[in-house]
Amino acid sequence: MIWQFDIIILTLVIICGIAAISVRDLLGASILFGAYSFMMCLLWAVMGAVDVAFTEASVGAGVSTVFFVAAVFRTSRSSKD
Amino acid sequence: MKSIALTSVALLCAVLIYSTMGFPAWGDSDSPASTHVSDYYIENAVNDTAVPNLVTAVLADYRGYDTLFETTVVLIAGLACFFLLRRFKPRQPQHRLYRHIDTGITLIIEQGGKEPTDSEEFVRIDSRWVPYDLVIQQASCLVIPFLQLFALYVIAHGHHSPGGGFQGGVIFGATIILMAIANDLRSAARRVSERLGALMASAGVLIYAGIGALCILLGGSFLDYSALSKLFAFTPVMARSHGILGVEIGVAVAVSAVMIWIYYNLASAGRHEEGL
Amino acid sequence: MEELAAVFVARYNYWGVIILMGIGLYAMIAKTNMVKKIIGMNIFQTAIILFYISTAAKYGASIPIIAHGHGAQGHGIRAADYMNPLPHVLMLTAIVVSVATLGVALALAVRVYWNYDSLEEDEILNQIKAGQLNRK
Amino acid sequence: MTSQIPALIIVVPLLVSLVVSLAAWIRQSLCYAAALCAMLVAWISAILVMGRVINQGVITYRMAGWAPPWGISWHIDHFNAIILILIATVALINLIATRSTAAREFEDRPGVFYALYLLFVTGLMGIVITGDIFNLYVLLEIASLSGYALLGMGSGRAAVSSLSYLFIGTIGASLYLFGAGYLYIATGSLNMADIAAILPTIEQTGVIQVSFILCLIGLFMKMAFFPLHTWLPNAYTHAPNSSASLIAPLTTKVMIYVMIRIVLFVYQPEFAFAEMDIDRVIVWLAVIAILAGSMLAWKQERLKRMLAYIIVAEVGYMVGGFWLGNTAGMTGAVLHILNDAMMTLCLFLAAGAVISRVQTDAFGALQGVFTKMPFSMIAFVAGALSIIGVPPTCGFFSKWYLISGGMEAGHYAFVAALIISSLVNVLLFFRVIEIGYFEPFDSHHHKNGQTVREAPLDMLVPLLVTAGLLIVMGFYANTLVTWIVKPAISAATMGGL
Amino acid sequence: MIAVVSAKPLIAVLVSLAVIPVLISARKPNVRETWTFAAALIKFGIIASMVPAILAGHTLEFTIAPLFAGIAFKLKVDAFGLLFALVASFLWIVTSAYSIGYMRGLDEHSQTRYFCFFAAALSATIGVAFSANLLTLYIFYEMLSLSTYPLVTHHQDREARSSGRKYLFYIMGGSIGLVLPAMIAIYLIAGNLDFAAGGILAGSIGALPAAALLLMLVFGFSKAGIMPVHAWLPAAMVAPTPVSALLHAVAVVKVGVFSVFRIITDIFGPGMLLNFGFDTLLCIIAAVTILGSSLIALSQDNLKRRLAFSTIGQLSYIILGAALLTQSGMAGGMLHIAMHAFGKITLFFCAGAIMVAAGIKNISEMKGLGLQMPVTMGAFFVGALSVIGLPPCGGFISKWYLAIGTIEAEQFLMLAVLLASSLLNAAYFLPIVYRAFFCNPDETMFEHRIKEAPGWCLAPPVATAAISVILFFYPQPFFNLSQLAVSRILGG
Repeated sequence: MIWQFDIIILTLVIICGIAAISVRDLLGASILFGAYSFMMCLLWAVMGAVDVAFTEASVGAGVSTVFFVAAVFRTSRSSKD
Repeated sequence: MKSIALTSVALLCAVLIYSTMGFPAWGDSDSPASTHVSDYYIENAVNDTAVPNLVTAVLADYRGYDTLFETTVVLIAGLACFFLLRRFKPRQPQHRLYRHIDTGITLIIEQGGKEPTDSEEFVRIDSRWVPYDLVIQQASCLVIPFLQLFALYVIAHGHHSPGGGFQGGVIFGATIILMAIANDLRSAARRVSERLGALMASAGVLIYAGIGALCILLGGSFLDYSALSKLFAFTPVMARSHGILGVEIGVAVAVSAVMIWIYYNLASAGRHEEGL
Repeated sequence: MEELAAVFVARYNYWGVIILMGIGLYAMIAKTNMVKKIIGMNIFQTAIILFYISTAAKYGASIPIIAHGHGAQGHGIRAADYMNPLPHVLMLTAIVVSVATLGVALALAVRVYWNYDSLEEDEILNQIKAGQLNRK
Repeated sequence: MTSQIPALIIVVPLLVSLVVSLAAWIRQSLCYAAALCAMLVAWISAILVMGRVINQGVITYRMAGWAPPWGISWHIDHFNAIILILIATVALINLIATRSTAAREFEDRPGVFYALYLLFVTGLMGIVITGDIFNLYVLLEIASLSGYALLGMGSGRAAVSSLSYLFIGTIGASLYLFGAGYLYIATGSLNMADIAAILPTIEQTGVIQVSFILCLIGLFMKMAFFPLHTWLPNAYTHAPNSSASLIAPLTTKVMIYVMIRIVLFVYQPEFAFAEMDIDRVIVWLAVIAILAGSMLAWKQERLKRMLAYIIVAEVGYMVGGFWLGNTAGMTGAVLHILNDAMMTLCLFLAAGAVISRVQTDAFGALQGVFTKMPFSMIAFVAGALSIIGVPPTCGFFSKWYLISGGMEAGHYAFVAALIISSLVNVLLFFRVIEIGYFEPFDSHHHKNGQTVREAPLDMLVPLLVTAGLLIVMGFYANTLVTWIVKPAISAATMGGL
Repeated sequence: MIAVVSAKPLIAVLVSLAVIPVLISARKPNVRETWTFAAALIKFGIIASMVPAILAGHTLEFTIAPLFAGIAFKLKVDAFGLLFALVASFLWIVTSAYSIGYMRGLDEHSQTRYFCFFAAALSATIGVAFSANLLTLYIFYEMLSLSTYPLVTHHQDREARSSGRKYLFYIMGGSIGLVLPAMIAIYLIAGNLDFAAGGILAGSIGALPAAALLLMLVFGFSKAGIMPVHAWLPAAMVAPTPVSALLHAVAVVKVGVFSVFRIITDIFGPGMLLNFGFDTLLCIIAAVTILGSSLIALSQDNLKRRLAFSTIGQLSYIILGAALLTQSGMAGGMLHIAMHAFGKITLFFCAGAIMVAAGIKNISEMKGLGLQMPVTMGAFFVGALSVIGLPPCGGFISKWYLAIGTIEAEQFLMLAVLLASSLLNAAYFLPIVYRAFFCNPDETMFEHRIKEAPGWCLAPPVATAAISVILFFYPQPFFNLSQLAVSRILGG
């Protein structure tokens, strides 16, 4: 609960989020989304929500990213936007 | 489309900014959210359920009904992926690729051809195959047992530390997925077949809902674990604690199986032959 | 001015929530690629989760696991010492729901790709229109 | 043990759905029988619960034995009880009627289909029965996710339509969740009754207003209220028949139920109508919804698609009727939830029967269906008359209340919209009926013209039962209103308004 | 006046519905027709059995189900309703006989469907006659509209389709678009919709809204054929002739008129109409229709179309009678329901008989037909006399009372309209008779001699023509009923 930390991580979260939706390579976007989730997980850990952070680390940053990668593998990697 | 998007985003943001002004300041421990209901949990959860991790206590007991459906949602995702993607008919024309391990020569076996299935020297490969990375393969082999052990710890220790059925289940599922990524889909499917995954997924939720229904049979309300004390020699409080553990195990079984199941279907686009 | 700054700083998490929601919503509406839309959807959902988690925070409170010092009898537990566990519980559920939604969405996207060989919404719509014209 | 009967409504379909999804891997043939038994049990217990509510008043069922607001509790009054019966009835009838369709559409995965079917029904029942705003969200997602899967399984455009439904539905559900979070911030509670008790005591700030608006917009998205309806026609048109006839009658109706429940029992009328002062705006939107839905339906050339647009118009009926804010309008809205679900079921089943024989639902292919499938078409006409609002079918009675609500409120545009939409419905349906009735059956149009004959009995009997119910519900409309709808509304409004 | 609870009206309504399953399951035409006859006879018997009670001043009531607060699905038999029911159910017997001959003679398809919907239409007609309130009436009215749709479009060809559209457009458009909102508004104002002597709206509504409601109802019940919502009636003549005869000369159109009559007397009430001066308004509406339709009828060459326009005019006589709001005017209007029914059905039967025997539809082709088909054309002549209103036919009596009514109401303009219209009636009917009996046929027309129509087609018009004459000498049954009804309305 140190607000400087919070704000730094929050900024990183937002940057990752924007990056994830603006990268044209979908595999890159998936990985950036993983990074976004991981930043989010850090933020929540800092805010004292350890269980939620744990879940986000395993579900959001872990399995979700794998799902994205698998889906991108099965479809196409490039995106027009 | 962009203009619509920007307008709706601007509208949403404007409304939210307007309302945020009325929020209690961040971290205010006297705000309604932090006083009305939650105090009860903090002060009584240990007495009621003997579970120090408040999140677990509330998750699996006070709001166990929510969590039952949360697990069901996961099961639905698994069912839906299977329902939407699974294709039982093999691709036409069908051919399989085998690689001679020593020389690296690839054999293409057309449909009906004799396959070197029992040969030690050939290994089946995917059509989009890249040479295995030794480091990844060996490292994952090394890590997976520990990860699985950790997953079991997380499940079992959810009463006292962060974690529980979901986290442990996901980690356990992730180990199998890791196996599939590091080797190939078939080697993972040899460990956990699709049928086993599907059965486990349903069985996990069934454990949860079954414990709840058992409580009804024992004279309590649905999911009222204290009723289990009639069956076992527990005090009602300990019955709740053990009930929570049972439920967490059900969740873990279901979640891990569903994660694997979804991965199989997504990565192989429903054919379960070749995958990421 | 200082008051405004105070208001801003006191609720910085909520501003983060609003920005993330904006990003998510924008991606869902403006992006044509299905996977991008799905990413946007997830960002939208995590923003709401962040919102709930923010409501759980209390200054000077600890994580919601009763320390061993407070005995099993539970007397002496002060509510203000621990974070509010309820939003955490709710958001555990929400995270799981969002990953389930993600799974279904990706499955649908893969199915869409089978049919149209594309994940771009505008291309798919063009194909649908063309298909209808051909049939007539 | 009788106090546990309410639990059966949810627990039995849930447990059986899990058993079904297990059985799908062991013996596929068990799945249908198990699903049928589960729906029967759920249906019977819903009726028993209704009886108890009428005799003893509101039932509160404490989940896990925890008292609200700490635990989750069910709150069953007249309003939920009748919607529960509705859901169980529609699901049961549809289950029986679409057995052969489902077997054909999902030849290698019927087990999973029935598991999702039961989970969808469980989700809807859970939405209706719950007394907790967060639990409602979870069950909303249960119903939605299984709905996306069921709808997305159709051929061609189904996946795209279902995916766009998923996007809009998720935004809607998330907005609802967000609104619930605002409520939680303001009150610190998640239990509906508790929130309702707290809200009047606290100062009304922007937080509550915004939470109200967020919840409402979220639900509008889910119920396909114009102009947020865009997902609905595609999703229902391309869906498999066996799931379309389950989802189309129920989803929007249950969402309207949720709106009414939230507005009347959480925010309460004083706030929602007097303080927010958005009722006029919403009624005007409903007017536009009705007119636009009817006009768009006119442009369609496929039966299911036309029906889908009619649903959009019907949603306008119910939302508009409710937001008129007087007893007659609300009675009409609630009654129309029941009636519209049955009529939509009837029409979709009839369309399904036709499609099962003719292979398509394009208007041009319906020539001569009256001679080939007279009983199916009789049921179709019954459904059509009910949508038009011809007495003594049930559609007339809800329309009556809606119109008189509009007149009482002095909202003549709404009245005019209802009348115009009824007239447009006459045109819509008689256009179809004309093709089926006047144009001779032409076997050249059908590749397998010889096989076009009356639908099989297991499809026909439920269809005719549904058609009969439309008329029975018409005759018992007054009973429904006095015994169920009136108590349901007056519980919230304290007889005021 | 005593209200007696009796299930008779319900049975009377249901008899013809109950016979439908039998009709559907019966494979042989003979069985089917026997059952139709049986139903028609039973129905008439039940209705006739109610006459003594009604003449004794009682009413019979039966509540089926409550529909809304204060409104039940309820049947009530009073003198006026009984009068109408008697006419309709009696003519159903005759028409059944005629249908058999006609449908067999032309070898029509889908006869089962035809007889089923015919029976349903009759049920609805009797239901309208026995309705105790506006909502019940509306329900039966809609049922009638829908059950006649397959009859109108029986031929299932292009012409039938477009006529069917027109039919639905006017009938459903009127009932849903105008009657339904007006009815709900009345319910909200008055709190109920019961038919009560003297009306239920009096004193609770201003002149302008009352006028709006009145016009909505008068034009909304478009089966009454008031101009300009009459256009469905000529179009509906594509139906088989028995349908035109019973439904579009008697049942359907009279249901419309009956409804309007009920509205005027029992919803608005004479007192209120007089207060606001709406009687004149209604008279003018009726007069315009009477004269307009008669003028149009003159120019029609198709016999059935001419009859249709004649019907439109005659219907407005009845409305005129109601609008006069005097003892004799109303009695004349009610009597005209019966008198015109017998006269007009005779004409339609004859038109159908000509159609069956000679295949002739147009008047211009009928030169010399009287010599070939003397019985048919004789009956036609009697029917025409009755409709024109000349003695010794029943039509004279009703017109006589109408004329007296105009004098009582001091609406001398209307008297003139009546007289002018009678002249016009004569002008469009008598030339047909003249042409048939006194013109020499064109050479090519009757190369082979035309026989009279078969007995099933011939006996009904003769019978109804005879009854038309009898009614001139012995109008008591209808006369007494109408007097009773009028005295209730005016005394109430």
